[in-house]
Order: sequence, then structure tokens, then C-alpha cells
Amino acid sequence: MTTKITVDPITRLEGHGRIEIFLNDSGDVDRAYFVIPELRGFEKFAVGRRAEDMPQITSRICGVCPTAHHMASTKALDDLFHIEPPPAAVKIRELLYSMFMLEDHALHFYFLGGPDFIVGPKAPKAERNILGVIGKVGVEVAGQVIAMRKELRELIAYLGGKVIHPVFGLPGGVAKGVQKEDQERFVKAAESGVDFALFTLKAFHDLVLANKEYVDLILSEAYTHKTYYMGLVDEQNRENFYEGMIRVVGPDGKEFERFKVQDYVEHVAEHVEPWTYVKFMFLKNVGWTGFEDGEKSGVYSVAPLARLNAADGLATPKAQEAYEEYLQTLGGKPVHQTLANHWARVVEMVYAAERFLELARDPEITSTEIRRIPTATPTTGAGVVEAPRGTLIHQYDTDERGILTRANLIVATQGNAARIAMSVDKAAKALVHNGNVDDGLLNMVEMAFRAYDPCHACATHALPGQMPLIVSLRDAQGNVIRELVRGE
Amino acid sequence: MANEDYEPTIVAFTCTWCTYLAADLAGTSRMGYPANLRIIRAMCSGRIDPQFVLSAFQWGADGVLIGGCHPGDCHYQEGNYKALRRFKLLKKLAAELGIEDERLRLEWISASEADKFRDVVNDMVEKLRRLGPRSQAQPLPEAVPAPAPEEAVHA
Amino acid sequence: MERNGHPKIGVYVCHCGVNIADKVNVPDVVEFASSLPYVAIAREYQFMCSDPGQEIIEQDLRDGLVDRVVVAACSPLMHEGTFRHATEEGGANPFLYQHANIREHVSWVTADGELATDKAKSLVAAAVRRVALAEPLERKQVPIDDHALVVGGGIAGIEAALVLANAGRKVYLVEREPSIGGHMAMFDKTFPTLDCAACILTPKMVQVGQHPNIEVLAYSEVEDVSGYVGNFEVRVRRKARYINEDLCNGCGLCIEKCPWKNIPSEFDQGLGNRPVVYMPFPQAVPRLPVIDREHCVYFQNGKCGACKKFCPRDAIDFEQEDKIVELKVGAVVIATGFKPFDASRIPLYGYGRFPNVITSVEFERMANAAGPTGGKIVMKDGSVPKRVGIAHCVGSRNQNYNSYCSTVCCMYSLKFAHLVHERTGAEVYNFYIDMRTAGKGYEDFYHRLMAEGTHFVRGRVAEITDVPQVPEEDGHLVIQAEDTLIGVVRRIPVDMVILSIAMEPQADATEVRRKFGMSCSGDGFFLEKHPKLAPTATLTDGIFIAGACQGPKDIPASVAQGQGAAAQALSLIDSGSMELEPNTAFLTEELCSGCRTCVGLCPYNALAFDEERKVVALNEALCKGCGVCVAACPSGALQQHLYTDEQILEEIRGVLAYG
Amino acid sequence: MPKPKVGLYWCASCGGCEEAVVDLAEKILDVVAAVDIVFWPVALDFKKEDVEAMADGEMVAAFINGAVRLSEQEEMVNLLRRKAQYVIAFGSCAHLGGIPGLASLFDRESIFQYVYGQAPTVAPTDVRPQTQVTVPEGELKLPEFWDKVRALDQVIDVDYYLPGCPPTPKVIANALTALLEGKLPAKGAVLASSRALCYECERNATKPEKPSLTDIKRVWEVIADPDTCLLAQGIICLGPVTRGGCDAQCVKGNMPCTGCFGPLDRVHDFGAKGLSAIASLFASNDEAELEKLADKIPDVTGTFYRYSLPASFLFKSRAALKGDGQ
Repeated sequence: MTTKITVDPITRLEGHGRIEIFLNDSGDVDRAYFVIPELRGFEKFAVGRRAEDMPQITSRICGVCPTAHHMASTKALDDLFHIEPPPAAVKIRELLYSMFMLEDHALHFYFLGGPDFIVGPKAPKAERNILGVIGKVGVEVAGQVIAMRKELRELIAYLGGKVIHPVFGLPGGVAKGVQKEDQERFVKAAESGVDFALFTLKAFHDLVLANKEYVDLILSEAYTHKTYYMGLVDEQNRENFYEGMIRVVGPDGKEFERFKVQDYVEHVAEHVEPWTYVKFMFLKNVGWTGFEDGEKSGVYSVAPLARLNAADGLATPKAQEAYEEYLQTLGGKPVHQTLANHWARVVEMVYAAERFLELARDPEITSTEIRRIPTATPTTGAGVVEAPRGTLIHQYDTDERGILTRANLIVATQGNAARIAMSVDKAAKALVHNGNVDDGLLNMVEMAFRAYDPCHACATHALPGQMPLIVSLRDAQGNVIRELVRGE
Repeated sequence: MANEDYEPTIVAFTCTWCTYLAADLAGTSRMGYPANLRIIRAMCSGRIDPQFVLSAFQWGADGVLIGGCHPGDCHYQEGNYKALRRFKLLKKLAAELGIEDERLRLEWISASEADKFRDVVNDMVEKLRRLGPRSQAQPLPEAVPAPAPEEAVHA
Repeated sequence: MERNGHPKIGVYVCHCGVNIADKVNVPDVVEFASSLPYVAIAREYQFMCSDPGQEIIEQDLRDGLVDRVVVAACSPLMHEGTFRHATEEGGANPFLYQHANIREHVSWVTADGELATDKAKSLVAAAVRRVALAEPLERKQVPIDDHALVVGGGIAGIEAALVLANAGRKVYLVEREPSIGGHMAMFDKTFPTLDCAACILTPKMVQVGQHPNIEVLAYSEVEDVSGYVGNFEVRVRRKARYINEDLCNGCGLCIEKCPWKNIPSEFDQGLGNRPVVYMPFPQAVPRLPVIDREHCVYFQNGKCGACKKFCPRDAIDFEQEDKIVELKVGAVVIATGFKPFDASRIPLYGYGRFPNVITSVEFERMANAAGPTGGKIVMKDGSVPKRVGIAHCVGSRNQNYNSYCSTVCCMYSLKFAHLVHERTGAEVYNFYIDMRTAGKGYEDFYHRLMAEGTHFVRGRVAEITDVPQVPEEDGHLVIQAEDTLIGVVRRIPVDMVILSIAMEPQADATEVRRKFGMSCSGDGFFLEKHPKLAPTATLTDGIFIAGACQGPKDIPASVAQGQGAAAQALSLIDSGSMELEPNTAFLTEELCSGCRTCVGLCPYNALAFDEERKVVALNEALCKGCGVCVAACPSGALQQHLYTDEQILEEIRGVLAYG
Repeated sequence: MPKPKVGLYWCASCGGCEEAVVDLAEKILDVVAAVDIVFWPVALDFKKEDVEAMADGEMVAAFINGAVRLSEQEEMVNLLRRKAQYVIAFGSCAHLGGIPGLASLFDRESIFQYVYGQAPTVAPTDVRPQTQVTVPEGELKLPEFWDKVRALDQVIDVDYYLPGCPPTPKVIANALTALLEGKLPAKGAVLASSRALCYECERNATKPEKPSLTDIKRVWEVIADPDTCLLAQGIICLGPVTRGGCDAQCVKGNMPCTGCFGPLDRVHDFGAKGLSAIASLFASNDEAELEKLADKIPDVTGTFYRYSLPASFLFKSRAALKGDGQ
């Protein structure tokens, strides 16, 4: 029996995802646990607060995707106060939201998740970061990434007051609109956004799809799970980030159910495990049978891969093209390969950019009709958006003054929590044998969950994909025989 | 109240021109009242900053009494009304935080109302005795003490 | 505390003889004090306020043993000044001083010695913590206006005005009625000497009227008062008399010619009539008539105008309107007097039902030679009473009305008994609870009356009725009372009853009190600064009180107070300038955001927004030191000298840190 | 000469503070050029042991964001305190407790009960996360979830504070410059404006000379004029109470200031002071009227203590009592 090696006491830092791998006597993986050791209780201290404060309070759940929480919360307020925002307000909200999705996806692709592919999974760790990406795609592109991110965030701040924790959302509309003289700036940003998204798509082609090794990796069984998939769709079942019906397709790709967010309690439920603070989402109408694949298991998945599975198409031309090619290459719907998330994310970038441009050009966004004042008594309300990392639901009950009596939040990453745990377990089982592991394993395992771009800021503190990972191997007696750690 | 020999501490913020004098008059008139009261004098009840009230609670007061001139009698025209404005909102905060009604009082007591002053003190002390120490009636959480090493859980 | 380096605090605990030491374990407190941070010395002494007591403090300061002082003794309102002075004498800034009140707030109100000692300790601890944060301050000097205002032209006010005027000060005397004189002008004789009121009052009224330094503002009322000690600004409403004061020479022709002469005379308590154009009484000062607009036909339909036609100097001015005059004065003497008790509030006494039940004030007018009956004491039908009852304590010493003793009733009732006896030979019955004749020569007067054969029944009058129970009561008023000396209820038939009614605060006492920032005692009379040591001063510097507005009292007492109050006002304004308590607000401009939260809160407009510098500007000269703006200032940019947030928080810590 | 070493660390935070650093955009490159980042768990692969290996005070500065909620955090910040010459509380959570500090209103039990029991979507179960649990394969552990949230200076000595939720790039950049040029103010300073927000707010010009509140409007009850002082429009804006330096971002978004930059130097309790200032503006002396106005501010706690509950008089350690004046 090897003696315990402690590679890294960053284990002392809570709020980090943790993987505990138990080996059996033969040194093979018995079970790998993916542990999220943090909880902040937002749903509890939301009680007693004024409803109108929720968009700002809940955005503090996550400083990376505050806009998603802010928007889901704002939409919950529309529902709560029984008020329909004027068309211009809806467009301004979606305009801002498209910018946010584009910017967030770009951040992940270039800075966080992307390096695995662009630089290559086998590349030395030191290169697998933004600098490595720059090396591959060239400095001016990196400059573009930074410049575009800056411009998009400035425009978000223009409307939202602040880019981190914006303040524009109100029941029945938005607090601030677009000045006529500034519309051109939005259009310009959108145009370069589209170019940039297409460039990124091309880069993905050249660097990833052109490389058989990568494609094989994507398609490999170790990274495949057959689960249900969830996403927001419009009337024609095309993907939508901002509004629509929640659609669930089965492992067979057929529609399983389609419902309004107000009915979410009838369709989704949370499973509690004693060894992690995160609650695992599952489909109520299938039931929880454990961390399992297949249509008998209520486990479902969210985020880009899931969204493209749940939708029948995309509402903008170039994105639709990219979508079709994506399906072709991966053998049609549904796509079960976890690593395909990276590709799906690029496809969504194109959609976000195109939608951004449509709205930026729309004359109505400069309208001053951006608010309706609620008159009905607030009761209960639910709101949903597609956060970069999946379907995000906020639901509030209030008293007649609009003071919260109950809050329930279904955070995007929760939707993937079960599948992430399974992916990690599966990768570990596939790669660890006879108790021997190497850093390669670590990266492979990390890729298994990084593909989801899990925003544990929403449940923990770490930035997406940046979550330092600790793997501890324990022998049958439960002794830690090896600990491996990934910072970045 | 479980604890028989429990004695509440009350901090009173009083206006120089009325309630403080009422307290003096209670003295010159040898009116007896419980020793639980600690008077802090300001020129006007309008000087009493809610910060003072909360700090008094934080630093161990079981009750806080603010004493001002009767409406219309303020030596500075309307200082006591300003005190009233703040008191109304402060009361709401106290209620939200579970600080019982009996613990925070605003009373108009003129310079000649020594008896009223005594009665208010008696009444408040009585009620607070029944209520018991705030720490057990409504604990204001202390900062969490550093856990002993063995209980410190490491992931 | 670092701000003051390492302060050396001296703590001095006073025994106040036994007043403190009896309850508070002084040595224990001293020992406790010496254990406190920054305390260099803790001492005790019998009487800290005595010269040797103060000398202890001054010596410690001079010897450099201490640089800040705490005295634990009586109320700061008693001796804070004393010890600040001692601190200054010792060479330190007087405001590096903190007072702990362990007498009024501890030893005198706490039964248990241990608890008292504990409480004293916590107050001392608080004072020590607070004085450590005390900052040296300069007192501001303000000039004092040497004009004085006297409010109320009764005997007290008259006396005060004369004292001030004779000292060469300009005095404004404001009187609500058309003439000065007050209640005393209505009286006939004064006890116990029985000299006629008019004879002693009138000369004084004349002096006032003619005094070059006195400006009489009769038929006028104070509208409002602003400013502060030494610099009051008073607005006075001069009610329209419809007489041009400059032209009128008081010949009285208008009064004579006025065809409407049947208005019940207020001065005569409605026992006699007066014309619409009238002077309240012949010796009125100023000698100016008034036109009673309410009853004047001219004002009703423009007819008549007889007075105008006949006035040789064309002094009648129907167009006249109320005028507001603004006065600047350094000191004010309030002598607004009292209001007679309304006897109809006691139904059982039948006042208002029985024509021959009259009040003491009505009797005064009746007995007055210048009065409605020319001094004859007669019943409503003009006949002379054979038996007269005098009921004492009507509205006094009675929980239902006024629990206090009006102090003068016994004496004037005796006076009445004498006058009735002297002028009608009637049998007189005095019904009293206790005979209170404290005062020089008063008891002799009582004996004199007993010798004159006045009947004294010891017992409060229960009822006055005209329902006879026995034949001899027929056609008479019957006074029923329990004679507590013999313990039987007696019914005494009389022809006339005089009710000795109480003295009450003026109906508008509260209004006046608020105008001048005074307080009232429980009975509603104005509150003196100290019941023994400052009976004519008030809690508001520069405002003094005299006479019955402070509480029931007789003429000599009122006169004495008038003179006393005047003397105090005089010593104030003669000092030419005075020091203000430096407890004003101050602004740290670098912290001010110009949010203006404070601006609307200041009642003295000491705060304004400076458009140039985009911050608030504070005019400390206008600040009175209430601290309302300080409590509101969201930046903490406004603070108050002697009461900074830190100082008060430190005191709060102090009272809670111990025990 | 070697570049000054700095470390960044997060406690209980949302990641927004890290994003704020990234948002320095091109400035970040100057910073990276000027300093040597030796610890930044979120971005760089340095380990605690690397920190332990440092000499005491080897780091010039440690920037710590997030409130302190767990024993591990306490341990880590104590370590950083030893290794850094300056500890800088970064952002509202470290400065005052922040929005997660509102959790201090409830105890762990009630939070667990709701999250794992009463929440409408939770499948009925008695299972609760355990700090120590035996699974078929062995033992698993979770960190303890403490009752109360603490601001950084309630755990360790703090030299400077960078306010804001999150701090704005300008504020961060100024602080870094001050640090690098050795132009830091006196210890304990909050590195932003010394005046309240109104001073830098363009709308302050439109405020009346004597502001007062005759009525109070909640943000959704009115369409706020985009140029007029929000307080003058009856909307509770905490600009007067809140430290400036953010360039009135929220107000530019036509929404009121909610106080994330915290109190000014001479204010001891943000919420109490804000309450005092706002209530002082109530335009009435009538009890009933005042009740009405006060009722227009439901959730007084959340309104005035949104970012500062743990640092308020309500939650400060009573140990402060025995100490000398703050």
C-alpha cells in the first residue's frame, strides 16, 4: 500500500470542487465523488426583502453571470406584479442580454475552457492558458478579444449602470433606455461582434475539427452520457436565451415535455445528498434513480449542448448554418458528447452576436416607452432565462406590499450537477487502473467537468472552469494514497 | 422570568431642558426608583443619533429610553419632533430585528414631571425584568469565535 | 483617545456632607476611579464646591498632576460652572472637565447603598472615558442689548419697570389691557394695613406713565420672540384703539358723548356698565380711551360717530389697524399675573344661580369707592345684607380643581369680613379649612377680626342652597358645612355669600411659556430656575419671572419679586457682554458632500448650501447648539462641541462597561 | 530591484471582485508589469504552502475579498496577515460583510431547514449535508457552515479598505498606484472619496435647498426623471450617506444608490446613520403621518443595512466595549 502523498494543501480552501476517488482492492475505481462544499443561503435571507431589490440582491449570487440572475429576477418581478413590459423594454433587455451571452461565451472559450482544445489537451500545462491561445491565434486576435470584451462590458454598463451587478431591471420594464445618438455605437459593436463570432467559429474549425485526434476525443465514450436535455425555446422551438417555453427532450432526442416557467415545480425537483451542499436537479415526471444515464433516470442536462439538443434550430441565419453543420458532424440530435459543449458554445456565440445586431439596429430600442407602472397587487411570480451555463429560474412569493415571504432559485449549474458528477465518475473509472494515475489523468478528468463551464460561483466561489480541482485517491481502507491538484 | 436576581440595565438619553431636570427634581424630591438607569445628557432629544441607541444595545443595554420635551415645548423649537421622526423609523428597525417593544421607548417628560419620570422608570424596569436579559430574549449574535482546531473541518 | 495623547485625569468625589456619603460608599468609588485608565489621581472631599474643595482641584492642576478633571457630585446644572471655573483657575481649559451627577441621580433616589455605589461608579467611569476625549474650547463673547422688556403691567411688572428705568435703562412695558394696573387696581383696601390700594398703586402707575425711560405699550400683546439672552428680538402687536395716541389728550369728551353706555364693564366684573368708548377706570395709564369695536354702532353700520364729531383734537381714527412693533432687548421680565378661578365650576356653590353669591373680585369692586356701587356693600336688590358668609378655598386645596393653596385668600377673606362688618354691621361667617396667616402683621389682623366678633367655622363649605329646611331659613341662602371642631354639620342662613376664589395661571400661560421658552411647574405656573436659590430666574437665560405668574402670592411678595427680577435683569444687561456655552455645531468641510440634509432642520437658519463650493456653510453665530443637524448629518461632517459622536459614544461605553 | 509581491484571495464572495480586477482591462497589464502576483488561487496555480514558505511581511500587500464564513477562511486570512505588510479588504463583503452578510439575520439551522427541506422543489427527504458522512466506499467530509458572517476586520487587523460591490476599476487603479508609489494614507483609511456620493453626483445640483420627504416612492412606483435628484423625487437614495468614488454609476443607470461603498470616516454605523438622515427629512410632525411615511419603507433592515449588517452595531463583537474609542 503506497503511503499518503499530499500534493497540495489548497485542500484547506473551501469553496473548491473536490473529487474523491475510492479504489477497490484491485486498485480500480470504485466510485468517484464530486463534492461542492459551500452554501450561502440566499433563498433564506431573501425573505423579508422588498421584491424590487431582488434583481440586485440575487445578482450577488454570482459576479461572473450577474446579468443572468438580474434578468431572471426582473422577469420574475413582471410576473409577480402582473405587468407586461412595453415592447421597447423587452427589446432593450434582450439586447443587453445578447451582449452578455456573447461576452461571457467568448470569455470562456478563449480564457477558460478553450485552451484545452485550441492549445491542445496534451500540451504542457504552462501553455494551456490565454497566452497559449494567443500563441495559436495570434496577438491581434487576443487584442480583439480584450477590446471586444471591454466594449461590450461598457455598453452593458451604459444600460445597466454597472456591468458587475447591474441595476436596470424593474417590474414592467427597465430603468434606462438607449439614446438615439448612441444607437450607432451599439450597431458597430454588434457588427464587430458578428465578425468576431464567425472568426471564432472558423478558428474552432481550423484548430479543432481539422484535428482528428481532437474529434475522436470529443466522440470518445469516456465523455458520453445519454440523459435528458433542457432549454428555452420560442414558438417554433428555436433556441432563445431570454424568453419562451422550457422544453425537455429525452435521450432519444424526442420532446419529453414543454412547459411555462410558472409550472416548473410540476416538472423539476431537487435531490439532496449528504456529502455535498449542492442539490441535484432531476425531472419530476421521471424520478430520481441515482446518478444514471438513460430515460429511466430523471437526470437531465443544461447549457449549450443541452440547449441545442432541446431546440429544433436557431433564429438567425449564420447561427442556423453553424447549427446544422454541428449536428451533421456529430451524427445528428441528440448530441450526447459532453465535450461538444465547446462547439455548441461557439454556435451560440454566433446566435448571440446576430441577435445582438438585429436588436441594435431596431429603431424601437431608442423609444422612451420603457416602463409600465404596476397597479395590481403582487402575489407570486416566476422568471426564467438561459444563463450561459443553463436554464436559470427565480420564483418569489410576496405579501400584498411586495415583501418576500418565500424565494426559490434553480441555478443553472444545479441542472448539470448530476451529470457533472457522473462525467467525473466515468472519466475516473475509464482512466484509473491499478491505482496508478498521472497528471494526464487529472487533465482528462478536469476536461470532463470543465466542458460544462460549471459556474460554481453560483454555488461556490470559483470562476467558471477555473475551479481549482483536488483529486484525492483513497484505498479500500479509505486512506488517502494520493492527492492531485489543479490550480489552473 | 427564570433568573430571579436579573437586573436590566437601561440607558436613558435625555434632553437638558426637560427630562434631565425631571430626573433632578425626582432627586431633590427624594423619589426613590430602581438603580437600573444610566442617564446620558444631550442638549436636545433631537441630538440623539440612532447610532447611540444601537450602540447602547450592542454594548449590553437591556433597554433604551429617550426623554424629550412635550410636543410644542422644545427649547429649540422642533428638536423633539426630529427625535420623533427618527424614533418612528428606528422602532420599525427594532421590530424587524426582534428587539421587543418594551426595550425602546420615547417619552415626553417635562422639567416638572418628576413623578412621570419615576413612573416611566419603574414601569420600564418592571417590564424588562419580566422580559429577561436581551441576550436570551433576543440574542444579538456575537462574532463567531474562532473554532477549536479539532472542530475545524478541512475539505 | 490617542487624539489626546496620554491624558492625566483627576477624579474628585464629593460627599456633599451626608447627602451623597450616606448612600454612596465614597472611598469605594474613589478606589474604583483610581483603577480606571488615564486616571492619575482620585480624591474625595466633604464639600467639593467649597473653596477648599475647589482649591484641591486647582492645586493638582497647578502641580501638573492632572490635566483633565472629573467631579462626581450634585447635578451639573448646580455646580458644573463652579468646577469648570476651578479647572480654569488651575490653569487648564475649563472644558477639559466632566461632571458626574451622583446626588440627584444616585444617592437621593436609590434606597440600597450597594446599588447606589455601583451606579455612582458607572457614572464616574463614563465621565472619565468622556473627559479623555474632551477638547479645549473658547467661550464666545456676545454683546448684550441694554434695553429691557417687561411683560405684564400689574404691580409686579410696574415695580420691575420702575427699578430698571430708575437705573437708567430703557424699558418697554407691554400690557394686554387698555391700562396698566392689573388686579391690584381693582382692589379696595389691602391687608393687613387696610390702606387703599389705589392710594399706593396710582402714584406708581403715574410714575410709569411719565418716566422718560419707560415706553408703555398698553393694549398690546407679544407676538413672538426670537434671538437669545442679551439679544432678544420681540415682535409686539399693538391692538387698534381707534384713537390717535399722539393727538388724544385724554380729555374724555368722547366717552362722555358716546350714546351707548350700557356695556357691562370688564373692570367692574360686569357689576356696572361702561360706554363703547371707554377707559377701564379713571386713573388709567396711559390715559387713553379705547373704542370697543364689537359693540360700536359705527363699525356695524357706519352710523353714529358721535365721538369723532365731538373730539376737539380729531383723535378718533376708525381706520386704525393693529400695528406690529419690533423690539430688541437684552433681558425680559415676565409678570403676566394670574386668572381668578371661575366659581361657576363648582355648581353646589350656586354662583350664577344665586344673584347674591359673588366672588371676591366682585366684592373688591363693590367695596371700592370708585366702583359700581360707590363702595356700598349691597345685595342685588339694593338692600343691605344682615348676614354674610365668606367661603374660603374656593377652587384651592381641592383635588378636583387646584390642590395648591392660593395663599392670599385667608387674608383677604379676613379683610372682607372687616369691611362688611365695618360698613354694614352684618354678622359675618368665615368658613375655612385652616386659617393661614403667615406674614408680617397677618396673625395680628386675624386676632383683630376675632375681636371684632366675626364668626369662624372650621370646615369647607359643602353646599349653598336656597331650599329652606326650617322656617328661619326661608328667603335666605343657606350655607351648609361640617364644623370640624365640633364635628356637626351646620346650616347657616345668610343674605350674601362671598366666594374666596383661587388664583390660577393665566388662560394663555402655555402660549406665553412657549413664546419665551420657559417651562411650567405641575400647577401650570411658570417654573423658576431653582425653587430656593433662583426663584425669579428661569431655565432660559435672560428671561426672568415675577409675581403671580410664578405662583399665588400677595402684593408685598409680588413687589419683592418684581424688584428682584429687575435687579437680575439689570446685572445681566449692565455686564455689557456675556459668554455663551460653546456647545455649537461645527462643520468639517472636507467631509461635507453638500447633500443638504441638515439645511432644512435648523430652526435658526444657521445652515445654507454654498452654490460656489458645493458644500454646506455653517454660520456658528446663529447656532444655538441643539445638535439636531449633527444627529442627521449622514457624513458625520457636522459635529457638536462638547457633544461629539465620539464623546457621547464613549460615555455610553462608560456607563455600560462597568456593572 | 525585485518587483513588489502581492497576493489576492477570496473568502465568501461571488467572484465579482475578481472580475473587477480583470475589468482593469489594459491597466491589468501595467499592474502585472509592476508587481509580482505570488498568490491568486482563482487564476494562478500557487499553493498555500508557497505562502507559508514566505518570510513574514514578504508580500507588500494582500488583497482579500469576500466575507469570512468558514474556519478555513479564518486560517488563510490569518496566514496572509502574517505574510503581508498591508492587508487590504477588497470590496463590500470584506469591508462590511456585504450582501451575503444578510444571512446573519438567520441561523444555520433555519437556512438548512429551508434549503434542504421546505424549498418547493426539494424532493421530500430527511437527508441533510453532513460535515462527516459515511458512503459505501468510505468517509466524506464537508466544511462546517458557521452561523454568522464576519467582515474581514472582525477577524484580522486590516490596514486599508477598497469599498464597493464590486470596487470600480478607477478605485482599484488609484489604490494600486498609491501602493506602488508609497503614497498610502494613514492606516485604516478607506481608499475612495472622503465625501458622500452627492458631492460627485450630477443630480445634486437639482436638489432643493431644504430637501424633505412628503411622500416616499418605491422604485417601481414611479418613472424617475433621469436628471433630477432621486431623493427629491421621493425615492430613497442613500447617496447622502454613502462614500463617493463610484461616479454615481447606479444613479446614472437611473436607479438609487443602495450604499455599497459604505459609511464615511466619522460614521460608526452605516444603517443607523442612513436611517437618521432619511427620517430627519420626513416632512411632518404628526405621529400618524410619520407612521405612514415610515411604513412606506418596508424592510428597514434591507434598505439601510444591505451591505453592512455584519459591521453594524447590531453584530459587532461586544469585545469593542472594553476597548478604547474607535
